[in-house]
Amino acid sequence: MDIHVVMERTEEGHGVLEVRGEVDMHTSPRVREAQIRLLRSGAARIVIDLSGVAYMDSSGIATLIEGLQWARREGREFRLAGLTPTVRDVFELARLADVFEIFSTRDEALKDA
Amino acid sequence: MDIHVVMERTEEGHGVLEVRGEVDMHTSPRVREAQIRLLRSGAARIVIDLSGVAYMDSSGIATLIEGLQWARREGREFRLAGLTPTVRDVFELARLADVFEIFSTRDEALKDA
Amino acid sequence: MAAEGTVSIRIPSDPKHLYLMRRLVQEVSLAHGFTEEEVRRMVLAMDEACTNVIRYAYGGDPGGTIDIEAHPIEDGLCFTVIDQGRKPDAATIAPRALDEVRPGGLGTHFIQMVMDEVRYDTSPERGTRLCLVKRRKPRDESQGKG
Amino acid sequence: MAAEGTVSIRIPSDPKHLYLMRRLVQEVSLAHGFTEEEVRRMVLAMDEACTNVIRYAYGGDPGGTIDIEAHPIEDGLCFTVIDQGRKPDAATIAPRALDEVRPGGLGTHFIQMVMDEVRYDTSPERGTRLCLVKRRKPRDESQGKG
Ligand SMILES: Nc1ncnc2c1ncn2[C@@H]1O[C@H](COP(=O)(O)OP(=O)(O)O)[C@@H](O)[C@H]1O
Ligand SMILES: Nc1ncnc2c1ncn2[C@@H]1O[C@H](COP(=O)(O)OP(=O)(O)O)[C@@H](O)[C@H]1O
Repeated sequence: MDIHVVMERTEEGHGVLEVRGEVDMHTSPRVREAQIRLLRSGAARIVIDLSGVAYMDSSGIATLIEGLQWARREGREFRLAGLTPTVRDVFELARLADVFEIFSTRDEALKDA
Repeated sequence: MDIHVVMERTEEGHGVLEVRGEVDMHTSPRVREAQIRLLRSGAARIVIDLSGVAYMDSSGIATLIEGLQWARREGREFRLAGLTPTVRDVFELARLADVFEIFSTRDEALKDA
Repeated sequence: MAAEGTVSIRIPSDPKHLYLMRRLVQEVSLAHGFTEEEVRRMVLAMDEACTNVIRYAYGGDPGGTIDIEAHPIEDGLCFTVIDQGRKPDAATIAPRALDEVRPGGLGTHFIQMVMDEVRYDTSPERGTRLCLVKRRKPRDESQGKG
Repeated sequence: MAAEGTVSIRIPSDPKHLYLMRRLVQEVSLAHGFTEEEVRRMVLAMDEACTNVIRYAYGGDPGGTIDIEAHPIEDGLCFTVIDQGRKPDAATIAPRALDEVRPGGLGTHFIQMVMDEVRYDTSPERGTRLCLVKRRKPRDESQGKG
Protein backbone atom coordinates (compact mmCIF):
# COMPACT_ATOMS: atom_id res chain seq x y z
CA MET A 1 0.00 0.00 0.00
CA ASP A 2 1.82 3.05 -1.28
CA ILE A 3 1.40 6.77 -0.90
CA HIS A 4 2.41 9.28 -3.54
CA VAL A 5 3.17 12.90 -2.79
CA VAL A 6 3.84 15.36 -5.58
CA MET A 7 4.91 18.94 -4.90
CA GLU A 8 4.38 21.71 -7.43
CA ARG A 9 4.88 25.44 -7.63
CA THR A 10 2.38 27.33 -9.81
CA GLU A 11 3.23 30.35 -11.97
CA GLU A 12 1.61 32.60 -9.39
CA GLY A 13 3.96 31.18 -6.78
CA HIS A 14 1.42 29.05 -4.93
CA GLY A 15 2.60 25.76 -3.52
CA VAL A 16 0.57 22.63 -4.23
CA LEU A 17 0.94 19.28 -2.51
CA GLU A 18 -0.91 16.46 -4.21
CA VAL A 19 -1.43 13.35 -2.08
CA ARG A 20 -2.52 10.05 -3.57
CA GLY A 21 -3.17 6.86 -1.64
CA GLU A 22 -4.21 6.01 1.90
CA VAL A 23 -3.07 8.21 4.75
CA ASP A 24 -2.58 6.31 8.00
CA MET A 25 0.01 5.90 10.74
CA HIS A 26 2.35 4.31 8.21
CA THR A 27 2.09 6.88 5.43
CA SER A 28 1.27 10.17 7.21
CA PRO A 29 4.96 10.82 8.07
CA ARG A 30 5.66 11.10 4.35
CA VAL A 31 2.81 13.57 3.89
CA ARG A 32 4.08 15.54 6.89
CA GLU A 33 7.60 15.72 5.51
CA ALA A 34 6.45 16.98 2.13
CA GLN A 35 4.12 19.47 3.78
CA ILE A 36 6.95 20.88 5.90
CA ARG A 37 9.16 21.28 2.84
CA LEU A 38 6.35 23.09 1.04
CA LEU A 39 5.65 25.38 3.99
CA ARG A 40 9.35 26.23 4.21
CA SER A 41 9.47 27.01 0.48
CA GLY A 42 7.95 30.38 1.24
CA ALA A 43 4.79 30.20 -0.87
CA ALA A 44 2.12 32.61 0.36
CA ARG A 45 -0.59 30.09 -0.41
CA ILE A 46 -0.44 26.34 0.18
CA VAL A 47 -3.00 24.03 -1.44
CA ILE A 48 -3.22 20.40 -0.35
CA ASP A 49 -4.91 18.43 -3.13
CA LEU A 50 -6.60 15.44 -1.50
CA SER A 51 -8.62 14.28 -4.53
CA GLY A 52 -6.55 11.09 -4.74
CA VAL A 53 -6.83 10.21 -1.08
CA ALA A 54 -8.97 7.12 -0.68
CA TYR A 55 -8.60 6.95 3.07
CA MET A 56 -7.45 9.15 5.94
CA ASP A 57 -7.33 8.50 9.65
CA SER A 58 -6.56 10.73 12.64
CA SER A 59 -2.84 10.73 11.87
CA GLY A 60 -3.61 12.40 8.54
CA ILE A 61 -5.92 14.87 10.24
CA ALA A 62 -3.21 15.64 12.79
CA THR A 63 -0.78 16.32 9.95
CA LEU A 64 -3.18 18.76 8.31
CA ILE A 65 -3.95 20.54 11.60
CA GLU A 66 -0.21 20.97 12.08
CA GLY A 67 0.08 22.50 8.62
CA LEU A 68 -2.84 24.84 9.29
CA GLN A 69 -1.36 26.02 12.58
CA TRP A 70 2.05 26.60 11.02
CA ALA A 71 0.48 28.58 8.16
CA ARG A 72 -1.56 30.71 10.58
CA ARG A 73 1.48 31.54 12.66
CA GLU A 74 3.39 32.56 9.53
CA GLY A 75 0.49 34.46 7.97
CA ARG A 76 0.12 32.08 5.00
CA GLU A 77 -3.00 30.70 3.38
CA PHE A 78 -3.56 26.98 3.89
CA ARG A 79 -6.25 25.41 1.70
CA LEU A 80 -7.57 21.92 1.18
CA ALA A 81 -9.01 20.77 -2.14
CA GLY A 82 -10.81 17.77 -3.59
CA LEU A 83 -11.98 15.96 -0.48
CA THR A 84 -13.32 12.52 -1.36
CA PRO A 85 -16.47 11.39 0.51
CA THR A 86 -14.34 9.24 2.82
CA VAL A 87 -12.08 12.13 3.75
CA ARG A 88 -14.98 14.57 4.08
CA ASP A 89 -16.64 12.15 6.47
CA VAL A 90 -13.56 12.02 8.71
CA PHE A 91 -13.50 15.84 8.79
CA GLU A 92 -17.11 15.86 9.83
CA LEU A 93 -16.59 13.28 12.56
CA ALA A 94 -13.76 15.49 13.84
CA ARG A 95 -15.94 18.64 13.53
CA LEU A 96 -13.17 20.16 11.43
CA ALA A 97 -15.11 20.95 8.26
CA ASP A 98 -15.41 24.62 9.35
CA VAL A 99 -11.89 24.98 10.68
CA PHE A 100 -10.22 24.51 7.29
CA GLU A 101 -10.73 26.43 4.06
CA ILE A 102 -12.02 23.67 1.80
CA PHE A 103 -12.41 23.93 -2.00
CA SER A 104 -13.97 21.40 -4.29
CA THR A 105 -11.06 21.35 -6.75
CA ARG A 106 -7.41 22.33 -6.80
CA ASP A 107 -8.09 24.89 -9.53
CA GLU A 108 -10.70 26.65 -7.42
CA ALA A 109 -8.37 26.71 -4.44
CA LEU A 110 -5.70 28.28 -6.65
CA LYS A 111 -7.95 30.81 -8.44
CA ASP A 112 -10.07 32.03 -5.56
CA ALA A 113 -8.89 35.25 -3.94
CA MET B 1 -19.41 -11.38 -1.80
CA ASP B 2 -22.36 -11.87 -4.08
CA ILE B 3 -22.90 -13.47 -7.45
CA HIS B 4 -25.57 -12.38 -9.89
CA VAL B 5 -26.96 -14.60 -12.62
CA VAL B 6 -29.39 -13.25 -15.20
CA MET B 7 -31.06 -15.47 -17.77
CA GLU B 8 -32.40 -14.12 -21.03
CA ARG B 9 -34.00 -15.47 -24.18
CA THR B 10 -33.23 -13.54 -27.37
CA GLU B 11 -35.71 -13.00 -30.22
CA GLU B 12 -33.89 -15.65 -32.24
CA GLY B 13 -34.48 -18.09 -29.39
CA HIS B 14 -30.91 -18.20 -28.10
CA GLY B 15 -30.43 -18.58 -24.36
CA VAL B 16 -28.07 -16.19 -22.58
CA LEU B 17 -26.74 -16.58 -19.07
CA GLU B 18 -24.99 -13.50 -17.74
CA VAL B 19 -22.80 -14.08 -14.69
CA ARG B 20 -21.50 -11.21 -12.57
CA GLY B 21 -19.26 -11.56 -9.55
CA GLU B 22 -16.67 -14.07 -8.36
CA VAL B 23 -17.15 -17.74 -9.17
CA ASP B 24 -15.72 -20.03 -6.51
CA MET B 25 -16.75 -23.05 -4.43
CA HIS B 26 -19.35 -20.88 -2.71
CA THR B 27 -20.98 -19.32 -5.75
CA SER B 28 -20.49 -21.86 -8.54
CA PRO B 29 -23.53 -23.93 -7.43
CA ARG B 30 -25.72 -20.94 -8.32
CA VAL B 31 -24.15 -20.66 -11.75
CA ARG B 32 -24.60 -24.39 -12.25
CA GLU B 33 -28.28 -24.24 -11.33
CA ALA B 34 -28.99 -21.39 -13.73
CA GLN B 35 -27.01 -23.12 -16.46
CA ILE B 36 -29.02 -26.31 -16.05
CA ARG B 37 -32.29 -24.40 -16.28
CA LEU B 38 -31.08 -22.67 -19.41
CA LEU B 39 -29.95 -25.93 -21.02
CA ARG B 40 -33.34 -27.48 -20.23
CA SER B 41 -35.17 -24.52 -21.74
CA GLY B 42 -34.53 -26.00 -25.18
CA ALA B 43 -32.54 -23.17 -26.77
CA ALA B 44 -30.43 -24.40 -29.68
CA ARG B 45 -27.66 -21.99 -28.72
CA ILE B 46 -26.47 -21.16 -25.21
CA VAL B 47 -24.24 -18.15 -24.59
CA ILE B 48 -22.56 -17.70 -21.21
CA ASP B 49 -21.64 -14.03 -20.81
CA LEU B 50 -18.67 -13.86 -18.46
CA SER B 51 -17.80 -10.19 -18.98
CA GLY B 52 -18.78 -9.40 -15.39
CA VAL B 53 -16.79 -12.24 -13.83
CA ALA B 54 -13.89 -10.81 -11.86
CA TYR B 55 -12.65 -14.18 -10.66
CA MET B 56 -13.12 -17.87 -11.46
CA ASP B 57 -11.55 -20.94 -9.95
CA SER B 58 -11.66 -24.63 -10.89
CA SER B 59 -15.20 -25.01 -9.58
CA GLY B 60 -16.35 -22.47 -12.17
CA ILE B 61 -14.37 -24.22 -14.88
CA ALA B 62 -15.91 -27.53 -13.84
CA THR B 63 -19.36 -25.99 -14.15
CA LEU B 64 -18.65 -24.76 -17.67
CA ILE B 65 -17.18 -28.10 -18.74
CA GLU B 66 -20.35 -29.75 -17.52
CA GLY B 67 -22.43 -27.36 -19.60
CA LEU B 68 -20.29 -27.96 -22.67
CA GLN B 69 -20.59 -31.72 -22.32
CA TRP B 70 -24.35 -31.55 -21.82
CA ALA B 71 -24.69 -29.31 -24.89
CA ARG B 72 -22.60 -31.65 -27.03
CA ARG B 73 -24.63 -34.67 -26.03
CA GLU B 74 -27.84 -32.83 -26.90
CA GLY B 75 -26.48 -31.31 -30.11
CA ARG B 76 -26.69 -27.72 -28.89
CA GLU B 77 -24.23 -24.88 -29.34
CA PHE B 78 -22.45 -23.79 -26.14
CA ARG B 79 -20.54 -20.49 -26.36
CA LEU B 80 -18.60 -18.35 -23.93
CA ALA B 81 -18.35 -14.58 -24.30
CA GLY B 82 -16.50 -11.68 -22.73
CA LEU B 83 -13.71 -13.41 -20.84
CA THR B 84 -11.93 -10.97 -18.55
CA PRO B 85 -8.11 -11.29 -18.35
CA THR B 86 -8.41 -13.15 -15.06
CA VAL B 87 -10.83 -15.69 -16.48
CA ARG B 88 -8.87 -16.06 -19.72
CA ASP B 89 -5.77 -16.81 -17.67
CA VAL B 90 -7.51 -19.62 -15.79
CA PHE B 91 -8.63 -21.12 -19.11
CA GLU B 92 -5.07 -20.99 -20.34
CA LEU B 93 -3.70 -22.62 -17.19
CA ALA B 94 -6.26 -25.36 -17.69
CA ARG B 95 -5.42 -25.63 -21.42
CA LEU B 96 -9.10 -25.17 -22.16
CA ALA B 97 -8.92 -22.09 -24.40
CA ASP B 98 -9.28 -24.34 -27.48
CA VAL B 99 -11.89 -26.67 -26.08
CA PHE B 100 -14.57 -23.96 -25.81
CA GLU B 101 -15.98 -21.67 -28.49
CA ILE B 102 -14.98 -18.28 -27.12
CA PHE B 103 -16.24 -14.91 -28.43
CA SER B 104 -15.09 -11.48 -27.34
CA THR B 105 -18.61 -10.15 -26.73
CA ARG B 106 -22.06 -11.51 -26.14
CA ASP B 107 -23.30 -9.86 -29.34
CA GLU B 108 -20.69 -11.61 -31.43
CA ALA B 109 -21.52 -14.93 -29.82
CA LEU B 110 -25.18 -14.35 -30.68
CA LYS B 111 -24.69 -13.06 -34.24
CA ASP B 112 -22.05 -15.44 -35.50
CA ALA B 113 -23.38 -18.39 -37.46
CA MET C 1 -11.55 -23.00 17.93
CA ALA C 2 -13.23 -19.92 16.53
CA ALA C 3 -16.87 -19.25 17.29
CA GLU C 4 -19.24 -19.85 14.39
CA GLY C 5 -18.59 -17.47 11.54
CA THR C 6 -15.68 -15.72 13.24
CA VAL C 7 -12.90 -14.56 10.94
CA SER C 8 -9.68 -13.10 12.20
CA ILE C 9 -6.45 -11.61 11.00
CA ARG C 10 -3.10 -11.41 12.74
CA ILE C 11 -0.63 -8.68 11.83
CA PRO C 12 2.68 -7.57 13.32
CA SER C 13 2.46 -4.35 15.37
CA ASP C 14 3.91 -2.48 12.43
CA PRO C 15 1.87 0.33 10.85
CA LYS C 16 2.73 -0.90 7.37
CA HIS C 17 0.31 -3.80 7.84
CA LEU C 18 -2.67 -1.74 9.02
CA TYR C 19 -4.17 -1.58 5.53
CA LEU C 20 -4.63 -5.36 5.54
CA MET C 21 -6.70 -5.12 8.68
CA ARG C 22 -8.73 -2.34 7.06
CA ARG C 23 -9.45 -4.48 4.00
CA LEU C 24 -10.72 -7.31 6.17
CA VAL C 25 -12.92 -5.04 8.28
CA GLN C 26 -14.30 -3.46 5.12
CA GLU C 27 -15.14 -6.74 3.42
CA VAL C 28 -16.65 -8.33 6.52
CA SER C 29 -18.71 -5.24 7.39
CA LEU C 30 -20.05 -4.93 3.84
CA ALA C 31 -20.94 -8.62 3.86
CA HIS C 32 -22.89 -8.10 7.08
CA GLY C 33 -25.23 -5.54 5.64
CA PHE C 34 -23.77 -2.29 6.92
CA THR C 35 -24.11 0.74 4.64
CA GLU C 36 -21.10 2.15 2.81
CA GLU C 37 -20.96 5.08 5.22
CA GLU C 38 -21.15 2.82 8.26
CA VAL C 39 -18.44 0.61 6.77
CA ARG C 40 -16.14 3.58 6.18
CA ARG C 41 -16.54 4.62 9.80
CA MET C 42 -16.08 1.10 11.15
CA VAL C 43 -12.85 0.81 9.16
CA LEU C 44 -11.72 4.13 10.64
CA ALA C 45 -12.54 3.11 14.21
CA MET C 46 -10.73 -0.20 13.85
CA ASP C 47 -7.73 1.55 12.33
CA GLU C 48 -7.60 3.95 15.28
CA ALA C 49 -7.87 1.08 17.76
CA CYS C 50 -4.98 -0.78 16.12
CA THR C 51 -2.92 2.41 15.75
CA ASN C 52 -3.27 2.96 19.50
CA VAL C 53 -2.19 -0.61 20.20
CA ILE C 54 0.97 -0.04 18.16
CA ARG C 55 1.61 3.35 19.74
CA TYR C 56 0.74 2.71 23.38
CA ALA C 57 0.51 -1.02 24.10
CA TYR C 58 3.69 -1.77 22.14
CA GLY C 59 5.27 1.69 22.45
CA GLY C 60 6.05 1.67 18.72
CA ASP C 61 7.84 -1.69 18.75
CA PRO C 62 6.94 -3.48 15.48
CA GLY C 63 7.85 -6.87 16.94
CA GLY C 64 4.54 -7.59 18.65
CA THR C 65 1.37 -9.03 17.17
CA ILE C 66 -2.20 -7.80 16.94
CA ASP C 67 -5.11 -10.14 16.46
CA ILE C 68 -8.29 -8.67 15.07
CA GLU C 69 -11.39 -10.85 15.19
CA ALA C 70 -14.74 -10.16 13.60
CA HIS C 71 -17.57 -12.11 15.09
CA PRO C 72 -21.18 -11.88 13.82
CA ILE C 73 -23.83 -11.12 16.45
CA GLU C 74 -27.57 -11.02 15.90
CA ASP C 75 -27.82 -7.37 14.91
CA GLY C 76 -24.29 -6.55 13.83
CA LEU C 77 -20.66 -7.34 14.40
CA CYS C 78 -18.44 -7.68 17.43
CA PHE C 79 -14.77 -6.91 16.82
CA THR C 80 -11.99 -7.84 19.21
CA VAL C 81 -8.51 -6.32 19.10
CA ILE C 82 -6.07 -8.42 21.09
CA ASP C 83 -2.54 -7.40 21.97
CA GLN C 84 0.21 -8.82 24.18
CA GLY C 85 1.61 -5.44 25.15
CA ARG C 86 1.38 -3.04 28.07
CA LYS C 87 -2.06 -2.69 29.57
CA PRO C 88 -3.63 0.75 29.33
CA ASP C 89 -4.40 2.86 32.34
CA ALA C 90 -8.16 3.35 31.99
CA ALA C 91 -7.80 6.92 33.24
CA THR C 92 -5.49 7.95 30.39
CA ILE C 93 -7.67 6.68 27.56
CA ALA C 94 -9.59 9.82 26.76
CA PRO C 95 -10.24 11.88 23.66
CA ARG C 96 -9.43 15.58 23.66
CA ALA C 97 -12.14 18.24 23.70
CA LEU C 98 -13.21 18.74 20.09
CA ASP C 99 -13.26 22.53 20.20
CA GLU C 100 -9.57 22.47 21.01
CA VAL C 101 -8.00 22.38 17.53
CA ARG C 102 -4.71 20.56 17.90
CA PRO C 103 -3.09 17.52 16.34
CA GLY C 104 -3.81 14.30 18.21
CA GLY C 105 -6.46 13.10 20.61
CA LEU C 106 -8.93 12.17 17.88
CA GLY C 107 -8.50 8.39 17.70
CA THR C 108 -10.43 7.44 20.83
CA HIS C 109 -13.01 10.05 19.89
CA PHE C 110 -13.62 8.36 16.52
CA ILE C 111 -13.84 4.97 18.19
CA GLN C 112 -16.44 6.21 20.67
CA MET C 113 -18.49 8.00 18.01
CA VAL C 114 -18.58 5.08 15.60
CA MET C 115 -18.99 2.05 17.83
CA ASP C 116 -22.01 1.21 19.97
CA GLU C 117 -19.97 -0.51 22.68
CA VAL C 118 -16.31 -0.04 23.58
CA ARG C 119 -14.83 -2.15 26.34
CA TYR C 120 -11.16 -2.53 27.32
CA ASP C 121 -10.67 -5.88 29.01
CA THR C 122 -7.35 -6.04 30.84
CA SER C 123 -8.09 -9.30 32.63
CA PRO C 124 -6.02 -11.56 30.29
CA GLU C 125 -2.68 -12.46 31.84
CA ARG C 126 -0.86 -10.49 29.16
CA GLY C 127 -2.07 -7.57 27.14
CA THR C 128 -5.54 -6.27 26.45
CA ARG C 129 -8.70 -7.33 24.65
CA LEU C 130 -10.58 -4.39 23.26
CA CYS C 131 -14.17 -5.32 22.39
CA LEU C 132 -15.99 -3.14 19.92
CA VAL C 133 -19.61 -3.73 19.01
CA LYS C 134 -21.36 -2.16 16.03
CA ARG C 135 -25.07 -2.72 15.45
CA ARG C 136 -26.96 -2.21 12.22
CA LYS C 137 -29.41 0.67 12.38
CA PRO C 138 -33.02 -0.46 12.52
CA ARG C 139 -34.75 0.06 9.16
CA ASP C 140 -37.22 2.93 8.82
CA GLU C 141 -40.17 0.55 8.53
CA SER C 142 -39.47 -0.99 11.93
CA GLN C 143 -39.02 2.47 13.41
CA GLY C 144 -42.53 3.33 12.22
CA LYS C 145 -43.89 0.51 14.36
CA GLY C 146 -42.31 1.76 17.60
CA MET D 1 4.52 -15.42 18.14
CA ALA D 2 4.53 -14.86 14.42
CA ALA D 3 7.82 -14.71 12.55
CA GLU D 4 8.85 -11.24 11.44
CA GLY D 5 6.46 -9.77 8.92
CA THR D 6 4.10 -12.75 8.95
CA VAL D 7 0.44 -11.95 8.48
CA SER D 8 -2.29 -14.53 8.79
CA ILE D 9 -6.00 -14.94 8.48
CA ARG D 10 -8.27 -17.51 10.07
CA ILE D 11 -11.56 -18.42 8.43
CA PRO D 12 -14.16 -21.10 9.14
CA SER D 13 -14.07 -24.03 6.71
CA ASP D 14 -17.06 -22.56 4.92
CA PRO D 15 -16.72 -21.61 1.24
CA LYS D 16 -18.52 -18.34 1.86
CA HIS D 17 -15.39 -16.97 3.55
CA LEU D 18 -12.92 -17.92 0.81
CA TYR D 19 -13.07 -14.46 -0.77
CA LEU D 20 -11.58 -12.93 2.40
CA MET D 21 -8.57 -15.20 2.10
CA ARG D 22 -8.27 -14.21 -1.56
CA ARG D 23 -8.26 -10.50 -0.69
CA LEU D 24 -5.47 -11.03 1.82
CA VAL D 25 -3.36 -13.10 -0.56
CA GLN D 26 -3.88 -10.49 -3.27
CA GLU D 27 -2.89 -7.54 -1.10
CA VAL D 28 0.12 -9.26 0.41
CA SER D 29 1.38 -10.56 -2.92
CA LEU D 30 1.04 -7.17 -4.59
CA ALA D 31 2.87 -5.57 -1.66
CA HIS D 32 5.72 -8.04 -2.13
CA GLY D 33 6.45 -7.05 -5.69
CA PHE D 34 4.76 -9.80 -7.67
CA THR D 35 3.27 -8.82 -11.03
CA GLU D 36 -0.48 -8.58 -11.50
CA GLU D 37 -0.48 -11.83 -13.46
CA GLU D 38 1.56 -13.62 -10.81
CA VAL D 39 -0.77 -12.27 -8.13
CA ARG D 40 -3.86 -13.52 -9.97
CA ARG D 41 -2.34 -16.98 -10.19
CA MET D 42 -1.20 -17.00 -6.57
CA VAL D 43 -4.73 -16.06 -5.49
CA LEU D 44 -6.06 -18.92 -7.62
CA ALA D 45 -3.61 -21.46 -6.19
CA MET D 46 -4.39 -20.45 -2.61
CA ASP D 47 -8.11 -20.62 -3.32
CA GLU D 48 -7.74 -24.14 -4.69
CA ALA D 49 -5.68 -25.20 -1.68
CA CYS D 50 -8.33 -23.89 0.74
CA THR D 51 -11.16 -25.33 -1.34
CA ASN D 52 -9.50 -28.75 -1.08
CA VAL D 53 -9.15 -28.36 2.69
CA ILE D 54 -12.89 -27.67 2.96
CA ARG D 55 -13.78 -30.50 0.61
CA TYR D 56 -11.37 -33.24 1.69
CA ALA D 57 -9.80 -32.42 5.08
CA TYR D 58 -13.16 -31.34 6.54
CA GLY D 59 -15.39 -33.35 4.18
CA GLY D 60 -17.55 -30.28 3.62
CA ASP D 61 -18.13 -29.56 7.34
CA PRO D 62 -18.16 -25.76 7.75
CA GLY D 63 -17.40 -26.07 11.48
CA GLY D 64 -13.62 -26.35 11.17
CA THR D 65 -11.05 -23.60 10.82
CA ILE D 66 -8.41 -22.83 8.24
CA ASP D 67 -5.38 -20.69 9.04
CA ILE D 68 -3.60 -19.09 6.13
CA GLU D 69 -0.23 -17.51 6.84
CA ALA D 70 1.85 -15.40 4.49
CA HIS D 71 5.46 -15.18 5.44
CA PRO D 72 8.03 -13.12 3.51
CA ILE D 73 11.16 -14.95 2.38
CA GLU D 74 14.17 -13.44 0.68
CA ASP D 75 12.95 -13.83 -2.89
CA GLY D 76 9.23 -14.17 -2.45
CA LEU D 77 6.50 -15.45 -0.18
CA CYS D 78 5.89 -18.63 1.74
CA PHE D 79 2.25 -19.44 2.39
CA THR D 80 1.04 -22.00 4.88
CA VAL D 81 -2.46 -23.47 4.92
CA ILE D 82 -3.18 -25.14 8.24
CA ASP D 83 -6.19 -27.33 8.98
CA GLN D 84 -7.30 -29.54 11.86
CA GLY D 85 -9.08 -32.05 9.65
CA ARG D 86 -8.40 -35.44 8.13
CA LYS D 87 -4.89 -35.91 6.82
CA PRO D 88 -4.60 -36.50 3.08
CA ASP D 89 -3.35 -39.74 1.63
CA ALA D 90 -0.35 -38.54 -0.41
CA ALA D 91 -1.18 -41.06 -3.11
CA THR D 92 -4.64 -39.58 -3.77
CA ILE D 93 -3.52 -35.97 -4.22
CA ALA D 94 -3.09 -35.89 -7.94
CA PRO D 95 -4.35 -33.74 -10.79
CA ARG D 96 -6.11 -35.34 -13.71
CA ALA D 97 -4.52 -35.58 -17.14
CA LEU D 98 -5.19 -32.27 -18.88
CA ASP D 99 -6.18 -33.76 -22.22
CA GLU D 100 -9.03 -35.50 -20.48
CA VAL D 101 -11.78 -32.87 -20.61
CA ARG D 102 -13.96 -33.45 -17.58
CA PRO D 103 -15.14 -31.41 -14.62
CA GLY D 104 -12.82 -31.65 -11.61
CA GLY D 105 -9.21 -32.56 -11.04
CA LEU D 106 -7.88 -29.09 -11.87
CA GLY D 107 -7.25 -27.67 -8.41
CA THR D 108 -4.04 -29.52 -7.58
CA HIS D 109 -2.92 -28.91 -11.17
CA PHE D 110 -3.27 -25.13 -10.70
CA ILE D 111 -1.43 -25.29 -7.39
CA GLN D 112 1.48 -27.19 -8.94
CA MET D 113 1.68 -24.93 -11.99
CA VAL D 114 1.62 -21.69 -10.03
CA MET D 115 3.74 -22.42 -6.98
CA ASP D 116 7.47 -23.14 -6.94
CA GLU D 117 7.28 -25.48 -3.95
CA VAL D 118 4.33 -27.52 -2.69
CA ARG D 119 4.75 -29.61 0.43
CA TYR D 120 2.08 -31.40 2.48
CA ASP D 121 3.29 -31.79 6.05
CA THR D 122 1.16 -34.30 7.95
CA SER D 123 3.47 -34.47 10.98
CA PRO D 124 1.35 -32.18 13.24
CA GLU D 125 -0.66 -34.18 15.72
CA ARG D 126 -3.90 -33.02 14.09
CA GLY D 127 -4.47 -31.96 10.54
CA THR D 128 -2.11 -30.84 7.84
CA ARG D 129 0.23 -27.94 7.07
CA LEU D 130 0.45 -27.25 3.38
CA CYS D 131 3.50 -25.14 2.56
CA LEU D 132 3.46 -23.22 -0.70
CA VAL D 133 6.40 -21.14 -1.85
CA LYS D 134 6.28 -18.59 -4.65
CA ARG D 135 9.44 -16.82 -5.77
CA ARG D 136 9.65 -13.61 -7.74
CA LYS D 137 11.00 -14.10 -11.25
CA PRO D 138 14.53 -12.81 -11.64
CA ARG D 139 14.61 -9.57 -13.65
CA ASP D 140 15.86 -9.73 -17.24
CA GLU D 141 19.01 -7.78 -16.37
CA SER D 142 20.16 -10.37 -13.83
CA GLN D 143 19.42 -13.15 -16.34
CA GLY D 144 21.78 -11.44 -18.77
CA LYS D 145 24.59 -11.88 -16.28
CA GLY D 146 24.15 -15.67 -15.99
N1 LIG E 1 -4.52 1.03 23.57
C1 LIG E 1 -4.11 2.02 24.40
N2 LIG E 1 -3.26 1.75 25.41
C2 LIG E 1 -2.84 2.73 26.24
N3 LIG E 1 -3.21 4.02 26.15
C3 LIG E 1 -4.05 4.37 25.17
C4 LIG E 1 -4.54 3.40 24.25
N4 LIG E 1 -5.36 4.04 23.40
C5 LIG E 1 -5.37 5.33 23.78
N5 LIG E 1 -4.58 5.55 24.84
C6 LIG E 1 -4.40 6.86 25.54
O1 LIG E 1 -5.47 7.73 25.16
C7 LIG E 1 -4.98 8.96 24.63
C8 LIG E 1 -5.88 9.45 23.52
O2 LIG E 1 -5.76 8.60 22.40
P1 LIG E 1 -6.24 9.07 20.96
O3 LIG E 1 -7.57 9.70 21.12
O4 LIG E 1 -6.17 7.92 20.04
O5 LIG E 1 -5.25 10.22 20.50
P2 LIG E 1 -3.68 10.31 20.37
O6 LIG E 1 -3.18 8.92 20.15
O7 LIG E 1 -3.49 11.19 19.20
O8 LIG E 1 -3.21 10.92 21.67
C9 LIG E 1 -3.58 8.65 24.15
O9 LIG E 1 -2.75 9.79 24.17
C10 LIG E 1 -3.11 7.58 25.16
O10 LIG E 1 -2.60 8.18 26.32
N1 LIG F 1 -6.18 -31.28 1.10
C1 LIG F 1 -6.49 -32.51 0.59
N2 LIG F 1 -6.75 -33.53 1.42
C2 LIG F 1 -7.06 -34.75 0.91
N3 LIG F 1 -7.13 -35.04 -0.40
C3 LIG F 1 -6.90 -34.08 -1.27
C4 LIG F 1 -6.57 -32.76 -0.83
N4 LIG F 1 -6.38 -32.00 -1.93
C5 LIG F 1 -6.60 -32.80 -3.00
N5 LIG F 1 -6.91 -34.07 -2.62
C6 LIG F 1 -7.17 -35.24 -3.54
O1 LIG F 1 -6.64 -34.91 -4.83
C7 LIG F 1 -7.65 -35.03 -5.85
C8 LIG F 1 -7.45 -33.95 -6.91
O2 LIG F 1 -7.78 -32.68 -6.37
P1 LIG F 1 -8.08 -31.47 -7.32
O3 LIG F 1 -7.04 -31.47 -8.39
O4 LIG F 1 -8.16 -30.26 -6.51
O5 LIG F 1 -9.44 -31.78 -8.06
P2 LIG F 1 -10.90 -32.16 -7.53
O6 LIG F 1 -11.03 -31.59 -6.15
O7 LIG F 1 -11.78 -31.51 -8.52
O8 LIG F 1 -10.95 -33.65 -7.56
C9 LIG F 1 -8.97 -34.90 -5.10
O9 LIG F 1 -10.01 -35.56 -5.77
C10 LIG F 1 -8.63 -35.51 -3.74
O10 LIG F 1 -8.79 -36.90 -3.78
